[in-house]
Amino acid sequence: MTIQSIDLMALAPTLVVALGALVALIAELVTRRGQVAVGVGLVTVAVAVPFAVAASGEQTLCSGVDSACSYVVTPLSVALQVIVLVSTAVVLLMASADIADRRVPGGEFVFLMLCSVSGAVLIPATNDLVTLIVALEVVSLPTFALVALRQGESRAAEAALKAFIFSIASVAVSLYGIALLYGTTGAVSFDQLAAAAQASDPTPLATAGLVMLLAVVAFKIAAIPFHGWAPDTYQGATVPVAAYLSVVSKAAGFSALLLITGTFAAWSEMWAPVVAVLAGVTMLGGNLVALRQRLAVRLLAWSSIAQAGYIVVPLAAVAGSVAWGPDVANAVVGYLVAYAAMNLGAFAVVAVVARRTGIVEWGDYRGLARRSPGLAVALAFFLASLAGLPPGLIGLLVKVRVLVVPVESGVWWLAAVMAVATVIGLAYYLAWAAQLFRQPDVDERPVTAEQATGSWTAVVSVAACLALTVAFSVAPSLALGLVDRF
Amino acid sequence: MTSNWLLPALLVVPLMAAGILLVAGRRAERWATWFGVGVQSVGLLLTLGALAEFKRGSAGSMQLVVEAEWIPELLVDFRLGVDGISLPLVALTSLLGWCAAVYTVRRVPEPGRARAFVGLLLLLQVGMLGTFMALDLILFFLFFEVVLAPMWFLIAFWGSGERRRAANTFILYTVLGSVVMLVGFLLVIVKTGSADMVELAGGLGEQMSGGAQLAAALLILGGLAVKTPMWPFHTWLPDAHTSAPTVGSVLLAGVLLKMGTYGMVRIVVPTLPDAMVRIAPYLAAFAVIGILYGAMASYGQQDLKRVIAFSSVGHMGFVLLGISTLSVVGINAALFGNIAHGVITGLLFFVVGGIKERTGTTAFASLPRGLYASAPRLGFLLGFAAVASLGLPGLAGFWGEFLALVGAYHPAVPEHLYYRAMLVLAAVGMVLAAAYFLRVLRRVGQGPGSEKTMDDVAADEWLSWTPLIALTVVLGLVPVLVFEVTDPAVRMVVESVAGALP
Amino acid sequence: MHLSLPLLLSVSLFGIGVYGLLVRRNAILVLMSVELMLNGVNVSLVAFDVFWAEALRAGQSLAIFVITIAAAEIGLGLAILLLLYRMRGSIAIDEATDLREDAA
Amino acid sequence: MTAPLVMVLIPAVAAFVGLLVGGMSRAAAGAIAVAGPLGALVVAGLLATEQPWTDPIVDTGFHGVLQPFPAATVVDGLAVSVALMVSFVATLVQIYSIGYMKAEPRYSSYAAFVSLFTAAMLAVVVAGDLLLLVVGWEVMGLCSYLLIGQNWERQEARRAAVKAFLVTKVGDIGFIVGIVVLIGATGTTLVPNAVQAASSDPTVATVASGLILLGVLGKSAQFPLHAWLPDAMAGPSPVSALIHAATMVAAGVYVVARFYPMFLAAPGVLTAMAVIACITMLGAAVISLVQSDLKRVLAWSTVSQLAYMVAALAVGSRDAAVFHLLSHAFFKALLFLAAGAIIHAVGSSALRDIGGLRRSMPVTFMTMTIGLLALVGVFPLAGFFSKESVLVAAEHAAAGDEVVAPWVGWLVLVVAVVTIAVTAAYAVRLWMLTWAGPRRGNGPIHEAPPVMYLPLVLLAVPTLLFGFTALDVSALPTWIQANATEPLGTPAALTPALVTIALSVVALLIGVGIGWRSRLPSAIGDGTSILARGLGVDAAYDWLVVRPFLVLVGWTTEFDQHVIQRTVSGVGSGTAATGGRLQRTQRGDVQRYVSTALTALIVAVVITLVTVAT
Repeated sequence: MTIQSIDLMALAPTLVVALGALVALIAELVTRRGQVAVGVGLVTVAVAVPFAVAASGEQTLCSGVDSACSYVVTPLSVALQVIVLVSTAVVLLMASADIADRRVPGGEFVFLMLCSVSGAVLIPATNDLVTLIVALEVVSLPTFALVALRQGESRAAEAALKAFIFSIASVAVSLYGIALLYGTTGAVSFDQLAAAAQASDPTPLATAGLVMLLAVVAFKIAAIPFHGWAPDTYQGATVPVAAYLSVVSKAAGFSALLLITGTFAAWSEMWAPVVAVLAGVTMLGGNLVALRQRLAVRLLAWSSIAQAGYIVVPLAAVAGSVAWGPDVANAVVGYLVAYAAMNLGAFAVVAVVARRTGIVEWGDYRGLARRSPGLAVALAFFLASLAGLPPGLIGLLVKVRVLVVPVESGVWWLAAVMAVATVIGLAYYLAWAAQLFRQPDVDERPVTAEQATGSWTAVVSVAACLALTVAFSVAPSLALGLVDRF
Repeated sequence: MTSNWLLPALLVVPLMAAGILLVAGRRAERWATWFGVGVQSVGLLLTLGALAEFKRGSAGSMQLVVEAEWIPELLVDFRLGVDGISLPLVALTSLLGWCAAVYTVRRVPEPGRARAFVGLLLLLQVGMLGTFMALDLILFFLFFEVVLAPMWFLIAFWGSGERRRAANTFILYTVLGSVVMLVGFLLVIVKTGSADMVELAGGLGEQMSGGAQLAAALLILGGLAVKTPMWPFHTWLPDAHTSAPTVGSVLLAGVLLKMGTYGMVRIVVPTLPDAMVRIAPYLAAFAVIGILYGAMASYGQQDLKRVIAFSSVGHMGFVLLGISTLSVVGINAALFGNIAHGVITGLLFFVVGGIKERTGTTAFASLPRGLYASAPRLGFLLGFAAVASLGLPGLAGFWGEFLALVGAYHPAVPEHLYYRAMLVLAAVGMVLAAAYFLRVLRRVGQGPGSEKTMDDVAADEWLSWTPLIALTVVLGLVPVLVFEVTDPAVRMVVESVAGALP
Repeated sequence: MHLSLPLLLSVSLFGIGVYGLLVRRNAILVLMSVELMLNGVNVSLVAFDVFWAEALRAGQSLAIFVITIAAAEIGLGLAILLLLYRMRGSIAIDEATDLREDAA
Repeated sequence: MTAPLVMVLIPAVAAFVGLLVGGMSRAAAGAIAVAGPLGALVVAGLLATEQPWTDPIVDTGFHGVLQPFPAATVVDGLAVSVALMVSFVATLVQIYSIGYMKAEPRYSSYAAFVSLFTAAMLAVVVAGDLLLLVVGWEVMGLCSYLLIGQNWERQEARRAAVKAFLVTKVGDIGFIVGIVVLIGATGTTLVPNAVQAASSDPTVATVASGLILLGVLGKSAQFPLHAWLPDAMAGPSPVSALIHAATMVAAGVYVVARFYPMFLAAPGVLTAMAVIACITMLGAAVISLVQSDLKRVLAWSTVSQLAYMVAALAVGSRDAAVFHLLSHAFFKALLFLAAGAIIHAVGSSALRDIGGLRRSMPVTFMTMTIGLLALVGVFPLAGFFSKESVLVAAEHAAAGDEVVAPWVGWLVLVVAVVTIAVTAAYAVRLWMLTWAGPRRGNGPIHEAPPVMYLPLVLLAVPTLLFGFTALDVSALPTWIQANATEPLGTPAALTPALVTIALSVVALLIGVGIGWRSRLPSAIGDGTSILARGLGVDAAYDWLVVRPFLVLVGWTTEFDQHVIQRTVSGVGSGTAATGGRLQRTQRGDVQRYVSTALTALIVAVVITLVTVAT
């Protein structure tokens, strides 16, 4: 019985984050000030990133039998880990304001978030189904607690409940899928599964198993029809938690999707159409319903559902001459990076405005440019990027990058659906951006006094996102070529 | 190419200026418009420099080329260059930009906010100039889209009437068109492996299979047709023109419409010759329908700006007819038609803007009659611009249309008789054009003259309009100024199509 | 014993679980039905593990992981239900519809 | 810058300067106005002196369509003679206008447009390049539109201006398409080369000349595009004299003369021209007989006289047509200016208010009588000789030695003779109603000021003497033929033949008889009868062209407003509606969400299984 040698350096990012979680919890208990927990959180992330980059190319948790390791670090995984970590830093900055004025218990909040992040950092590098499912659970469960953490808000509990029930249902279904896959192939490790996929055509059971496995991924990235929970949960939770859900937990979902589709690349004619329909419906449905939204957070929820649809398009277009490969994966990661920056920025501004003025409906953002020009210009820039309209250059470029794949593989209907979806999307992004610059109507909404403490960190988060998005717009290969950097 | 800093400077100067205005405080409201004039004047000087630098002899090849790698993943290089086809359009854009800036000095439309208004105009300028200078497909698409947001804000915030609906129809319709065009571009890039327009025009495009060429051409033409606008994709134009502020409709009609036809001549014709030869007759049919439809629809309009909007549909119909002949005379006529329409319709919209400013309306129902009496010089300009627009020989409008007819007599494509029928229909369009313009002159200019109530054309209006008036006459009398630049480049384009002709 | 018998059991358990999940009004019973679904999965996993009997015995190890996951889920689920009960006074799922689309 | 171009540019510059500086002082405006055409006349005179124009074509050596400004010019007998006439008449009209337009506030723009018109007409006359021809042709149409609409306060002036421009523009479609066909077929834009190349290929010749004929019918107010000329009388009289009598309407005839070898190569077109000319000739003369307005009588008479020129061209004699063109220009300008003087004095142009002015306006009386005599064709006036030359040409054609079939010659001859009678009738009626009989209307009538009657006298001189130049072959005929770019056989003397003289004298006497009987005031009529309103041609237009056009316009705006607009906004609201329906699936119950999700999953599994199986 050989003792399994574990290369701690490879696992460093996850361990550092987990450790950070504990330290944050204890720090808050000792110093009684939530701000310290946020500080610890930021430091943890700062330490974790170099470790993640350093770990590139390593692999560990290998079984003695067939040396199939269940933790393999590839450039793709490093890129995804970096995205998750940087996004968490921004969310922590956003949340520090809520923590400062006791609306959310600081220590528990940071602890739960870092636990979830440790799972999210784990997923990209997993190499077998068991670790994948466990990591997914590690990401999901703390987030439901985060959603419910909102003091004195009955709807938070309802939001957490909805997300929770949807999650356990989809996990159960996916587990059944895994059982079927294991049943038909006798393997759980991705390498063996890939070999089995290359060896033979998918048996009916395997097909059913794989499609059911996609359920948990569809839940995580909130793709229609597994999107029901998303708008309600985002509305119920605090804005930073909604931001976390829309970026980090979705990034985890996309990592899982990339791994699964990568493993079963040989069976792409089987799963590609399913993913394509999923992407098409999500893009169209997300944008169509977003047209009707009045609440800012709900609109951003539906917008992030639609954006998830765009991100899946390259995977959906795997057909004919285009096989699953680095080209497709880079397109997904490219869009994901840009999406993270734009989306977090939009959520950050909404968070700041919600806290300062209590405005929840995007219609009431009328004349924001008059009162706080900086925020208005930033939000306009993020909305333009999400819409894919210059000056939001990166939003447009990543859409072009994503659109290349279906055009190359000849999946015309998908390209057409994306074109139509983009136009519909433009309608509501533009409507909101216009509100910012219109003349404020007569009964100017009283701007409550600025919460002194903690408000500067929220503004810093907006500035960070703005800097990132502008940097991407000027030098798009930062985002589009992220994977090749590691 | 010594001075290849010219073209990037043409883009960077307005961009920086827009940035400065964005950052400048509320005090900037006072000097914003003068700042705008300054920047546009610098732009004009740079353009004159480019015109001087441009070697007429080798007008066929790209000059003042600037190249820098930007996004390797998308094969996008920041490549700018100018040749016989794009130089006149760059010059037209700079000129109209300058005239617009001068006009805005003391006439910032409701609700003021000069800083934002001038900033948006400068952003618009960057987008327009960039589109004409880009030599990379995706770069062309990016600049094509850069124009949309500023124009949307100009219409939605400074426009009149139900401006929000008009602005939304404008931007959604155009974005759908440009995304369809993007899919076409991507198909070309995917199939040929290169996004460089010069390479593609050189012969790379011909290697694409017939079917792929046809698909790409239809997609790209679809997108460009929305921008031209070609019938039946024109519904956004009248609303956009009626609601846009004066300067907005001048630039919209003067330059934005040309991006569509420019795209056809620069990208579709040389890169996808086989497809173009098969599509040309249908393009000619749509063009002629556009001419007749535009003329008849504008006769029925009850608003001055809508009449001019539909007249633009008619004029662009002639330009499309010129392009569809794929012959040297035809395409030269199309390019000349672009410039002439830009100058004349720009002037027309300025004059109508002047009328709207003085009478507060452009609807025939409420417009006072007898403009010739109440504001003689303004009336004369309205008459002059209307006559130029209906294609009076001796003024710029005539050459574009007449030579398009001459081109249609001998098209490069085999369907000669079909084109001669188109020729006759287009000629009928000319008399319809005369009909609706004379109706306008009769309704607005003539009539029981009220005594001199309105103040006549002011000094700054003269300053802003004189270049256009002069250009209309000069281009009318000496059309070769444009032809000597465009002809060599057009011959190159026609050569690349010659291979595909039976 | 032929492989199909345990699979039949697992499918039926899973089916009942899904039925309970969708129909029951009381949240706790919903959680119980999810448990049922997970146990259905366990049965099939163990059955397949016996069938394949491969070196790593991945099926059984995954079954154990599933059990731990179920425990974690239930712990968190009950905590959320507790909060819900304190806020709302009832844990009926179909009453928890404050957050919804205000379709005009 | 060749001499012909200078001749064209002087009036153009005068127009531009007049427009700019005219507002300041009327005297300056008047001076510049006269200086324009006078300068052109001087240059034309200089051109005339170097008579045997050695190399007629001065081209810029750059053919093909994309050339610098088409400045090629043609200088030969035909061009110089017509140019002399045009600038002479224009100068006189400008001088006359100074007096006539004394009360006109917008005199400077009027004078400028008249000079611009002169430049355009001269451009057509000396055009050696098809493009220059088209430029001149259209600018002339524009000036006529502007000048008819000079006092646009009046409703009928506005309507007449638009009608004139549009009807001529309809003709211009044919003209422009014809020019396009010519350029396309022959590949060159130089007039002589193009005409030479076209005349060698019969199909191109027929198509091109047929189309150009359309433009000519519009410009020279021949049936069926003649309806605009009578209404154009709403413009000031000097304008009617210059544009709608002497020059512009003659431009059509001039262009056919310039393109004559091509027309000769298309006998079919010539026959059509002959038929159209005959219809117009007789129809217009008869209508003129019943007009109740002084200027409308002269207008219809012009239509009829123009038909003579077209008929002459149709029967193969270019010289006769040009000869009649020149003489007609003189006496018809004279008649219109005289009519202008009368209207200026009496204040209205209706025949009811005019009568018995013999004693109060002696000079106008004398000159108008000379004009009317020339119109009728009484020996020794210019009209007699030019009309006779047309009859002689018709008689040659009838004898069968022309390109056209003999019956065409006979038709033209007979109709021409009958029209002489009718012309005599309306001329006498006009003379009697204006000068003889009791003084109708009231108020003191005194002679027009010298600046107005001097041009009348100056015009009366050529009306008297011009005829004699045609007698010997060395004068006018050689002049017209003088190294014309396309020689047409030996220049035959335009001397009248005995038999035609006899015929015309008889017709004349009959006409006078009819005219005498209808001189009574009661025979004036109120101009509302079908005949008076131009045989219902206007009504026909309204039904055949205007009404269908307006219906089409209605459909287009309807179609554009509803169908296309509705589809676009429909798509917009449609998407919003689907958004709404999708929204309704989100009623908040999480179990409903999960059930939709799971059903979707089952459907996906089933479909994938089916697709993988196949």
